[in-house]
Amino acid sequence: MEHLLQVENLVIGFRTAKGTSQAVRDVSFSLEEGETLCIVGESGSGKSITSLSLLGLLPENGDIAKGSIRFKGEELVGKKEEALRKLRGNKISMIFQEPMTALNPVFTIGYQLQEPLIIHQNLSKQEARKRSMALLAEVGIPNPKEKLDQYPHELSGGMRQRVMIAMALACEPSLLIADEPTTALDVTIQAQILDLIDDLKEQLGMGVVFVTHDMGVVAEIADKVMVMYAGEVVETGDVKTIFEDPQHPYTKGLLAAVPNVDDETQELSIIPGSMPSVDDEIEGCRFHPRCPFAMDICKQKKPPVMNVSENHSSRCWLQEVNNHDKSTVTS
Amino acid sequence: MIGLIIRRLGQLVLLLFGISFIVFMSMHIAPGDPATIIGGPTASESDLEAIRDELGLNDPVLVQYADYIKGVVQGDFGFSYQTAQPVGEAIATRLPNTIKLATASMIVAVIIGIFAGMISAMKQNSWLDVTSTTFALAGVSIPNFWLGTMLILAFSVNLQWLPIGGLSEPFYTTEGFKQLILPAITLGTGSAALIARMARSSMLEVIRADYIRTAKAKGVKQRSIIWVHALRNAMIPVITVIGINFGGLLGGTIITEQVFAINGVGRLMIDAIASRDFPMVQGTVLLVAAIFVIVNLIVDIVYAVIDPRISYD
Amino acid sequence: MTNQQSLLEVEDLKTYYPIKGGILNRTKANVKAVNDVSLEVYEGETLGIVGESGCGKSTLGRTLLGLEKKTGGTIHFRGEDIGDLSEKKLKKYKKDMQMIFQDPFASLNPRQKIGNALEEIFIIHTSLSKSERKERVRKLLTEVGLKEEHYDRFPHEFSGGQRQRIGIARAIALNPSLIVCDEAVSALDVSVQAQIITLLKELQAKYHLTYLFISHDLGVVRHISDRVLVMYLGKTVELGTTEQIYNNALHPYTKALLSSIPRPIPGRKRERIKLQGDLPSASNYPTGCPFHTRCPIATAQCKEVVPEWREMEAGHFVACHEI
Amino acid sequence: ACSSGSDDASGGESSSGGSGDVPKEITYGSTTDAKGLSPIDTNDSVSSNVITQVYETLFRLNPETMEPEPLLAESYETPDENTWVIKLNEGITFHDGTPFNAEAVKYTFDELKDPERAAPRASLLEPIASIEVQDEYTVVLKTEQPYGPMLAALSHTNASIVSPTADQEGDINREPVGTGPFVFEAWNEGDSLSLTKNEDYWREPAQLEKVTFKIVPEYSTAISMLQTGEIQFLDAIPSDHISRIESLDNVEVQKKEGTRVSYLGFNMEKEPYNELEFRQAVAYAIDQEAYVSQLNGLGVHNESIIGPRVFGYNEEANESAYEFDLEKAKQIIEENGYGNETVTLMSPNRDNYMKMAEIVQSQLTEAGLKVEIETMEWGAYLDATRVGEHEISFSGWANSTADGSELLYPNLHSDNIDASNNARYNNEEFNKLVEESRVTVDQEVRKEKLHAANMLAIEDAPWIIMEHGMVTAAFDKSIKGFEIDPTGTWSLYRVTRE
Amino acid sequence: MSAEVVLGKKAVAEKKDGFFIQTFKKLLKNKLAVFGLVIISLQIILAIFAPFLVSYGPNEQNLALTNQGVGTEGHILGTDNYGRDMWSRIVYGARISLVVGISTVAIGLVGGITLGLLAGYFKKLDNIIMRFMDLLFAFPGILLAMLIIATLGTSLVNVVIAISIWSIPGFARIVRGSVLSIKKQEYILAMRSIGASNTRILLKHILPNCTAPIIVNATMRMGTAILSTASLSFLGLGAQPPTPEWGAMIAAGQDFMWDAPHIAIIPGVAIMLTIFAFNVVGDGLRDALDPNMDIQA
Ligand SMILES: Nc1ncnc2c1ncn2[C@@H]1O[C@H](COP(=O)(O)OP(=O)(O)OP(=O)(O)O)[C@@H](O)[C@H]1O
Ligand SMILES: Nc1ncnc2c1ncn2[C@@H]1O[C@H](COP(=O)(O)OP(=O)(O)OP(=O)(O)O)[C@@H](O)[C@H]1O
Ligand SMILES: [Mg+2]
Ligand SMILES: [Mg+2]
Repeated sequence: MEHLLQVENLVIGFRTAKGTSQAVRDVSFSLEEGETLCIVGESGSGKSITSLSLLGLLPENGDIAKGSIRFKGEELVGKKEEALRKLRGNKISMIFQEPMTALNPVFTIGYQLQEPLIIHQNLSKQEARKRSMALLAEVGIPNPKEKLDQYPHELSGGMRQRVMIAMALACEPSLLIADEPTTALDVTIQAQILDLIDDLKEQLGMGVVFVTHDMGVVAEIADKVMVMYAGEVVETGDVKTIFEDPQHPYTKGLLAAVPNVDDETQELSIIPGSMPSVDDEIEGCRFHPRCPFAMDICKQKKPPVMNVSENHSSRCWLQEVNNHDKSTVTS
Repeated sequence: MIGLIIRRLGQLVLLLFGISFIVFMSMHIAPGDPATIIGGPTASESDLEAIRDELGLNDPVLVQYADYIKGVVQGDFGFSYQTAQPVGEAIATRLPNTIKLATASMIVAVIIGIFAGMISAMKQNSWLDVTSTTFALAGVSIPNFWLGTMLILAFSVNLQWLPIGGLSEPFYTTEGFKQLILPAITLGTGSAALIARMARSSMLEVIRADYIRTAKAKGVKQRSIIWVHALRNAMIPVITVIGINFGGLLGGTIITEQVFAINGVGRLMIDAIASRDFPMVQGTVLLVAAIFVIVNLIVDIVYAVIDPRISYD
Repeated sequence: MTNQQSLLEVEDLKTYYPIKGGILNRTKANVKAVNDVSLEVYEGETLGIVGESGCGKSTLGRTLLGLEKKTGGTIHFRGEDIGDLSEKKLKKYKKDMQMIFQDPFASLNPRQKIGNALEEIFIIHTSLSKSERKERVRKLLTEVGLKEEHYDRFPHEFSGGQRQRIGIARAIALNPSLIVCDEAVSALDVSVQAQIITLLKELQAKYHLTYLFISHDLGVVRHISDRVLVMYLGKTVELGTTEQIYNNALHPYTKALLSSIPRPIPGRKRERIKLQGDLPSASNYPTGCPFHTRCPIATAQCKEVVPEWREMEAGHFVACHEI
Repeated sequence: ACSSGSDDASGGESSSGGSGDVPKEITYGSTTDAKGLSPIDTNDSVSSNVITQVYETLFRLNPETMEPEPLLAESYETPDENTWVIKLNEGITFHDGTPFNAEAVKYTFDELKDPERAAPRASLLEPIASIEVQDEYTVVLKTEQPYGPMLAALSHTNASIVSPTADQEGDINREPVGTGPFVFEAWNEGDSLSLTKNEDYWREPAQLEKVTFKIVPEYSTAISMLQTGEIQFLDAIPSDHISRIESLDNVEVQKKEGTRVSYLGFNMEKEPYNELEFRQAVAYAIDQEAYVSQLNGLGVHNESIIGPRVFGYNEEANESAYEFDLEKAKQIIEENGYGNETVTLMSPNRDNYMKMAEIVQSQLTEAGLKVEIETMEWGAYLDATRVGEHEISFSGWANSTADGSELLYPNLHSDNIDASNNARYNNEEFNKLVEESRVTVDQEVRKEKLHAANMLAIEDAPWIIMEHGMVTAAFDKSIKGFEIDPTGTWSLYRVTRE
Repeated sequence: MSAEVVLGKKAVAEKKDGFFIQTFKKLLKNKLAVFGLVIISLQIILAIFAPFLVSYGPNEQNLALTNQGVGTEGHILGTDNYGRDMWSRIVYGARISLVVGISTVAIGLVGGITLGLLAGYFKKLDNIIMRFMDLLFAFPGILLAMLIIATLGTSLVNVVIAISIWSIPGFARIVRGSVLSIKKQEYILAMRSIGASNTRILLKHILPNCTAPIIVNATMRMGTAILSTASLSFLGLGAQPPTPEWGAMIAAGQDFMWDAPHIAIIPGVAIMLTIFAFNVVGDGLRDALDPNMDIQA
């Protein structure tokens, strides 16, 4: 079966003043049409870099060192810039975190909205303008006609993010990548935006890769979840499994550390320490210095990705123990 | 915008007032009596006294200043001590040359500067960047008068391609255009270099901005990313540099006019300072300051045109 | 929460920022960042302040500490009017009121070693000798879970959580009674955020501290606060115990806010109260109830009349016509 | 309204031209602009250069002999020592049609002397008590005392005769009206000035149709323009540029001994400069020859104050000057302890003065003095030396009348302390000799008196002569018939282009 | 007990360097900047050891051996129009040019920093100070220098004063700009919240954090200052002869462009190299101080 998106063993390296560092280590995942994959993890875990690599938009000093990214079966790694450019904003679109800075301050909303239409669909200026007006209306912006001639700074954060979304959806892409699109917004506005993305996904049947560190958001929109820690995927599974039956100690810790609005008596649990930086080389499992269950093997050998069940995997030695237990029980 | 213009023009008046006062006082404190210069070595003390009387130099300085300001308010900038020509008229005949020179060099500076800076930024750390940086730095390091003389020797004397002196012909004629080339390059080089450096660093900053990534994500072509999305943003700090630099450029006209025998305000000004021609010094300094302020006002307006976030109301 | 002793009493507090413009650069209008706020803070409690970006939470905090000039109203600290004290007299109270900032990196001078930064507090407020000061700093560092050898390090050598610990050390250095935590954990990753919240709670218990806990994260606020104040566009809209606010919110804005929080429970169908539109900007302040432009139950009256600040039940205040 | 550079450029390339189709025009490059164009109201050499082409004087100095000979005057006689009866040429008109006559002469001279007008060269005619019109073409000048340099004074450019009508009705400082071979056309201040041929000249009209004065502040730029043919003529060549000019194929250089003298002057009112021994030490320490050798042939080594081309010169003066003798200088300096104090050499920052200052500083240092240089802008320098702020200064005197009295009286006579006697030299005996040279009409007697005064001053050494100048001009080879005279003035009347 | 875990040994060892050493290390990665540093160091060596490096005094004339070209025996760089040894003059000139550069920048800095700090920090002073700076700014530099020198007289000291005054507004603007942005930083608010006085905040917290733009600008200004002395000398307002100041040397050599071009070209090259050096070092510093540039190309 051909996946909408299939990423295999992706390794991304950065050239820095201190040498090369690996920001993303051996990441694999896949996504189907109409499905939402949430990538979660703390700051610096490699979420953005992973998502940027899908479009070939890594910073100048970053490179895909290994691995493959296939979009509808077509290999994107190593593809010519010009070929990638034709995909961008057309078949694959992206929304960024900061609606303040992601729009060019010196061009009107209209100009920026029309750009992908003119580039990819060869629309004339008038057609593009008409279409962008419709797009603005679609994302729930009142007075779209007037807004077209305004500049980004004249719009509120929520409006700007809607413009970004309209822009990303202009050419009705099959894959939408959203990198923390609501982090900078207030909760009431965030709720509106999340609803909007969800509605549009349904309408267009897109696959969505959604990057966030907010477990609440994940629970709300995800079909599948991928948890990242220090450049690695530590656990993947569908949303229910991850929330109800997390396997990796990190995932568990993360969930327990989120203060719950509805639970007055909750005791926050603590993951001691903080995340290592990308270029810290750690023997064995990258999480072991902070892991309450760390065993000897964790300090020496890097755990492989282990399947917990179909569509649920965890990169943890505990899994071996569990599996072993399970197998002994069943057999 | 109109508010800005009115406010700035109001400030200009105050500024000119301040400048005129400083200049007036410093010229009077400065050693060198205009009368001795007019009278020359042979004049007797009574000759000098007659000259001073005629020029009103025997009044108390503040009275002289008040008289001067009274005149200025009525549009009378006084008469040259040296040639008795009305200052306004003397400046008016020279101003076009200076404006021609300053404008042409600014154009040279802006075109070369932005182009070199952009190329440097786009090919950061390549040989193109190093070469262009080196040239830019050489540009700021060469004394104007030296460059001017060298250009004359090379292009006028040896190659005989371009004429040397003056800006007598209108700039739109071939001859007038040719006359402008060398002085404009001489004067523009320093500013070109500064603009190039500013353009480079501002461009480097801009191409790392989020909105450039957004443009890429939309599939915009590399060329339009640079010349459309990045350039306009990168121009914003460059424009300030242009404005500030204009002062230096005006100062540079003094030397360039000297080297290229251009009859401009700069030369009028040094001659006036040298001969303690007070009214002429006042007039030229005020004019230059006014031009500087007005150019900066224009810069601010252009600023607002380029950057919609800026509004002056 | 009986026999509560009032630490801070605020009445009709106003803080406006001028918007300048026009030909003469005169003040054209005011941003009413804090507009007629009255409240009481009790000793030893944690008062959470929530509300959306720009609603004036930080301004309120800063005004209480005297870091921002108030435009009107009164502030009493332990019964004494401190609102109009001169810079000099205020110094005495400044010792008693401290602040922890949102961005742990931005709130540290990048060119100053941590030890020196902490020592500076004692230089300003005490006449301790150098070695005594050093001793105090060492103790502080251990107190907030850092090590003595961190003394000679620069801020960039610390992780975000560690930096926030330094910020806390600075705040507790002079044994204050009140600490304003302005988004003190918002910039931290959840795992670290939990560490800091736990630390704050420990310190509160140990030193009987009073916190004004400013945050837009309602989960965190619920977790740490005794009482919660909800603000909207510079106005207080609702105040009550955590219990009252989270389980029995009265104001439509509070309700909407609470319903908008994504819950980490997959598959739960949300009954979200949808608000229309965005926050109006503070400079074109709406007449009447500031919330009426987005309020699902607004009436004609709301457009005209500013609702009163009423106590609905013991300790539960709200400003709304429709309740 | 001025000549375009390109026309001249094509015309100026004499190397390429064999056609003989050279325009009858000439462009002169001047480093500064004229201050004005009226002989009564100006006093600078650039103005003089224009005035000489447009106006004429009653007498003029013969460029060869430097003897005055009649120009607008036809003849003169001196019935007594205090009366000069001057007969004028008839039938001459000013460019504006006003007839040239005794009235015009009287008008001009009265204006020049009028304190109201404050003419800068009023001193030229100061000894004249009255100017009378005897008849249409005869003027009588009366003096109270005999005035020896009268004819030299009347030959001075600033004694040129102006059209009374033009002066009364217009501004001859901007639009000059004289009787000369060229008529003023236009003045584009700071840029250029043009004259055209006077078709109705009283003698044979000039050959040139048009003369342009172009202002080129940088001399090296001017040379480049001479080389490319944008200008055809330059004068007062700085010594540092002469070799470049001489290397140009299309240019001819004219050099002549001139009347200009450059000197080192002491402030005779300050210690230790008022001590003869100090001055002698300096005189011995300076090697003028070494200095002059740096001028590339553009200076004459002669240590007489009155130069060889000036009336009153006698070879003996040069020979009697203190000769370069480093040992003697060192000895005097050592004996008197002059080396302990710092001596400041004040120099204007132009012409050759800086060069003098630098070389003299080095030579005096060699002799054991501590020496500093203070260069000044011209205006500040004039002020400082006039009031005697200086210790030692470098200066020069152009002597446009080529008469020794016109050198010694203003510069070294005690009457002129606080004015032009910057050395503040005050010597009774010297004063007397100079006065006698002025009030004697007999030229031979005058010569003797001047020589005696000269010898006295050389001995006393208020001045130490650095050089006597050369007058120079460089012009395109197509220019013929050009003659510069020792005072540095030149007339384009007889110049042609071929 | 908790956070230390992750900061492995390696990380600690690496981050030991202080801010300046780190910056310097980054600077050393920039080839052009290293070239500039080498030139500046050489210049400093020349300046310090001048007497040991020459066989003639800088003002020692030899009128019999003038205008000798480069490579003449005994005079590597030839002689000038007074027969003075060019090498000696260049070496001694390094002293003067360095002192001129450093002292003008120093004076300009002191003035500019003071005014900039005050203007940026105290709203009330801002307008007054900055309008005054505008006034200075509106004078073209050369003109301002000419006026000052006309008033004070021609001397190297006055040239230094003139150029210093002229560089004050530039520094003031830069400092004010940084102060305005630093003032908004939270750590300043934090200082205020612990009751620190304005003086303490200005001098201990704001000033040290404006150093980056100040250093960058100062290095570049150094070049401009040396160049300005050259221009002033050209207009006859520079150093007094026979001072071997480079600017004065080119200006004087200008007259010999035809006969002995080396007299003007050698000091010209010296000036160019110096300005070039200061500028590339300034550029390099700017990059080294810019956190965005932490990556290698
Ligand atoms: N241009 C770059 N050069 C070097 N390292 C980089 C660069 N960009 C990112 N990194 C490093 O890669 C790692 C992953 O970064 P990434 O932006 O993907 O994190 P993230 O999970 O998106 O975090 P956040 O939640 O803060 O957005 C980080 O440790 C970061 O330091
Ligand atoms: N220094 C200032 N000058 C002018 N306006 C200001 C200033 N500081 C804050 N404001 C305005 O006052 C209002 C309240 O700001 P404040 O920072 O108190 O909000 P907040 O609730 O803390 O928001 P956030 O959650 O974004 O921190 C906002 O509209 C803001 O734009
Ligand atoms: Mg990210
Ligand atoms: Mg806030």
